[in-house]
Amino acid sequence: MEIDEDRNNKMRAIASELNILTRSDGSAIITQGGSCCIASVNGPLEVSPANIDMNKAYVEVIYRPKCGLPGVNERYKEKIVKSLCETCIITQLYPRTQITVQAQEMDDHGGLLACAINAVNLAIMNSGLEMKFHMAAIHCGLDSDDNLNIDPEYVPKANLTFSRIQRSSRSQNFKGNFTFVFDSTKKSLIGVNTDGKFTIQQYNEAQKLCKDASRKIFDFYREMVKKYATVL
Amino acid sequence: MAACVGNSCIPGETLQEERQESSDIRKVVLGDGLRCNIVASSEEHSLPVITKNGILRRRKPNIYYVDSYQKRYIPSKNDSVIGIVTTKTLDFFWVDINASEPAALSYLAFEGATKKNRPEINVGDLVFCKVVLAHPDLEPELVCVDSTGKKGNLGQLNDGIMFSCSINLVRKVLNEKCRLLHLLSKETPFELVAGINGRIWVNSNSLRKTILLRDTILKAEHTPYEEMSNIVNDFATELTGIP
Amino acid sequence: MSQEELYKTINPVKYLRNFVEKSLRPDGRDLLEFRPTIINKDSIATAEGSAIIKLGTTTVICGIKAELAEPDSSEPSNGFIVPNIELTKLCSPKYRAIGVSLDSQIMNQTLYNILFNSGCVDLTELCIAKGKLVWVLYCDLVCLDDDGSVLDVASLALITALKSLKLPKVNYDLDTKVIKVDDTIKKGINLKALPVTTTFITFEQKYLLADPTSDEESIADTFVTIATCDGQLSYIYQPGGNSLASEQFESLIKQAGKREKYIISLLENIFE
Amino acid sequence: MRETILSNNEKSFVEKSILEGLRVDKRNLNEFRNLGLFFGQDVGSVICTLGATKVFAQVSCELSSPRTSRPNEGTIFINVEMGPMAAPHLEVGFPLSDSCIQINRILERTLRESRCVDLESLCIIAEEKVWNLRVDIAVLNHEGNVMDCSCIAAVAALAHFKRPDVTTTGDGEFIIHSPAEKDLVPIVLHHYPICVTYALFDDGKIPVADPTALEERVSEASLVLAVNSYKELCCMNLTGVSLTSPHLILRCSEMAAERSRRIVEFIKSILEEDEAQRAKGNLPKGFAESIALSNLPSNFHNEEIVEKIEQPEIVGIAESSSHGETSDDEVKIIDDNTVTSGKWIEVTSEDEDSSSDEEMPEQTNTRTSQDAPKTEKKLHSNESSEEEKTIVLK
Repeated sequence: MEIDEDRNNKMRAIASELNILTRSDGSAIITQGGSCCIASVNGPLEVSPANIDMNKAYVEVIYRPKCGLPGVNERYKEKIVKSLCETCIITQLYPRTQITVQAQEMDDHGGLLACAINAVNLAIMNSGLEMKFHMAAIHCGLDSDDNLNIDPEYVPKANLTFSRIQRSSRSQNFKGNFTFVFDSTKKSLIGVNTDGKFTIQQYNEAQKLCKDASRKIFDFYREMVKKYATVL
Repeated sequence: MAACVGNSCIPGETLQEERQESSDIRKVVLGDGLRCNIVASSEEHSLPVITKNGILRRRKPNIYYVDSYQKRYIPSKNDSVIGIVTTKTLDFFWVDINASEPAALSYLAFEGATKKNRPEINVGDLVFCKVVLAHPDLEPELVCVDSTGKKGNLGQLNDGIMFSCSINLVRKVLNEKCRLLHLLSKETPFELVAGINGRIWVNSNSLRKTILLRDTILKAEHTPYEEMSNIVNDFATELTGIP
Repeated sequence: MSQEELYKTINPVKYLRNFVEKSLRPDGRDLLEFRPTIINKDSIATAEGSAIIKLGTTTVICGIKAELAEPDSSEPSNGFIVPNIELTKLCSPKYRAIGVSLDSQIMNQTLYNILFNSGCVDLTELCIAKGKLVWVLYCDLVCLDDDGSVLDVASLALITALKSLKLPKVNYDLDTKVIKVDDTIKKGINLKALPVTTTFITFEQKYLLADPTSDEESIADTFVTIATCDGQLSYIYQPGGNSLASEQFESLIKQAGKREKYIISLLENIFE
Repeated sequence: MRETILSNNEKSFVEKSILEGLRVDKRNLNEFRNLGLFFGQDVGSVICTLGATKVFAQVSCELSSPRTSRPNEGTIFINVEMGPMAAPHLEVGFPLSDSCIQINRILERTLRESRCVDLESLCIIAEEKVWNLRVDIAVLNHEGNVMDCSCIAAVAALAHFKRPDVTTTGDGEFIIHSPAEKDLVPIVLHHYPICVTYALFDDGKIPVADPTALEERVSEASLVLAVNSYKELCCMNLTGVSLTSPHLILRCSEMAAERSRRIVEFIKSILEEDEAQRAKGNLPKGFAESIALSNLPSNFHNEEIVEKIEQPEIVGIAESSSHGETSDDEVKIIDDNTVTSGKWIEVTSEDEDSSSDEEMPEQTNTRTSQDAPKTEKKLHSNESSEEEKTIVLK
């Protein structure tokens, strides 16, 4: 499944495959340009007594970097993915259970958090858990000339070191980075994370651009549903 | 956004078809993947909302459901499931049924079982049983007898092999349109039990045949209905060695 | 337990709804009003920089301990700033008692992001001899009382403590590798920007509440954290939850800008 | 979450069918599942698939001070992680699961203690700065034999990896060149050790190659042999409770040697292809490409073959005995939980019976083979060793 667009401020090509892992209840691998991420969802499973919630499912998210031990930055991303999962899965339907989500980075060529969120969404879709809506994450970079780049492709510096020094999640290539997450029903913003410094206008413009671009991802999701509904 | 019967649907879409229905049948039955009022205080709350990904289907007169892919089992009443006995306690067997928690199977829920005369089932044995209690807030409960106290075809499964598969495959195998089992039975005699919890048990008079049966059934997952005869032919060829 | 408390325990959502419907909050504030802010700098004599911030009853103390270390070979002229917040049972029963909690790890990364996104500190300023010796600033934050909006208070405590930082002069002899610390001359570091963090919650989708208390946080639909500096935005974070309309978002950004001006004026008063 | 209990039916079915020489997935007892290798865009990143088992490996490097005990050597660290993605019952974080620790330890012995990586070439300034290599292995799908799969992934990733070039300026200073300034330098590998796992059944009489997750759970013991393409044994590990005969271990090691030779060839051919593509300037699209081609096999019962490795043909052994090199280490064969620590043993066979050898793998795996092995095998090992030097199989 592929959507290809010319590079002029358009999204990178997206490709994805569902149900690639036999042991997980739901799994997906997605590539957006050069960035690649794999995600698996298991659940509802038995929950440990420490995390039991009588009213809804407990969502556990594990985010793994491609090399080195996971650090605080990964914890931070886990938190974002976790609250997004709690938003899109109807967790109230699965009380006293646990839903485990794991995302693994494979290739980093920019916008990896967005890529991971989209992978998780596809994996949830594949797992058959009931959802309120789909979510689409889009990355946008603000370069030094104040131009906004939707879903840009770049190779981050020092991506093959495993150092445990705390770094800002900010990439060196852009002075500002935005990751927006939209829902599929109202196309409204359900999550945002930014790095760097920018003006209010730049923020609003980035949000508008990403909102328009999110349609592409929702179309892609629908294509995936169509494709797999007939194949499986 | 509205979803149409027979088309793919994604969560968050609403079911609007019911409005066009003739007025004499007002009742609509919502099956798997459709819910009302999932979002509190939403203005569209009167319309059912899709919650699963797949194809929206309708069965006469007014039953709607979403045909979606799933591997993990969520217990539902009256389902026939294959379970593995994990522990024995004073009054219950605890049975793993591929759900989020083990299900309880009473010692008395067997044909002719009394306090004195307990069924001889050990940890690790397979049982084919029916779900009689399924509620998200309670542990599921199983029985190995029907409503008349008869065993029927429920009970322990001996020998053979049990394998896990997607719930869709089980549905497919059990579907009337799927002639797989029918065609297979013409080739060779065998026993098969399909648990809707994503487990299938097969047995036959030879190990090799059982292995081939398992393989053929797993292959059926990606085979359209009309091509079932092909994989059955392959099975027959492999079994007899004669093309 | 009074009738009111009982009501609040039984149905906290309805309790709060009854208030906000009348544009009021249980503690008497308006929906977008902040609790009184108290800033105290140089509270710890032994630390190189310190501050105590109170926002209502939420209290965070920050102490900065400076140490000398060798820099990382990939960034030889950069010093280190290591924020570390302690969120224990001491401040709120919602935290687990043992070990480094997940919440504090996440908050550490958030504080780090807020600090560096704004370009507040230039790490090269902490360099003494390139590739040989740099300052490491251990910023230890302790939350004494968590009654909501801890992140706002913690980031303000961190910024205030950094602003009050006084580092002794250090001479490093490249040949003999001798380190001489001159305690008589002390110098602060130059903060290029002062990011101010403001947290908002939405309640029942319609209502926007600034500076939530922990009771309000526990029944919020979603959180929005906005950091502003010099009229620009340096950090926006919403981790899921219910969506916000763009008008709502814009009004929040405006509020955050107002809050920034107020906090900056407070800081200017203290440090004049 | 606990692992789903193994049903008695599955257990007895697998045991019975193994005795008849059958396997649940229709393979022969000595047949391996299809192997696939896909390289990512970054150097040293690879996905290895063995049937439905999938593993992702990434090598990374960093500068640091060397260990005081070996001041002129770099270090290599291996980390295998199996989380809920691999199988729902697995958990991440501490304490590590036993199986995870075991795979980690065997890989460390295979890759580090066999000294296959030239660690001295990773030294920049003795006693001051060396490269530290780190191999991160994430198990994506656990359908059995994660051991072999991770080992192949690790070796392929190491062979694929390139580090930045460094120039020393003499006075203890050095410059790290960016890829733009100077080409990246590959890691020097002396040999490629490959783990080959056999699950043992029927009181240690029947070895089953490349066990699936179900077979692993039913088997009595598992025998891991790490052999390089020179037929040198780099690591041996026997876990479980089974009384295995030395004959069987020898037989297995011979089959493992053949398997290893083929895998090394396969890795090298794929590496060459990748190298050629990169030289042409076609940076591989990475995993995107493999997805676009639907190359990642999705179900193990799907017949999607990536690069098939046939089951070992024993013909190879006779000819390869000529270029097998003699090694000078000892072999220790102990029973349960045997460990040979970084010592090499050479396994060769006599030339004359190459024709009858062809029947061998099937034979060894049936019960009858115990009584009538047709071939005569010799194990050459070090003359100075106190252990038995030559074992004649009868």
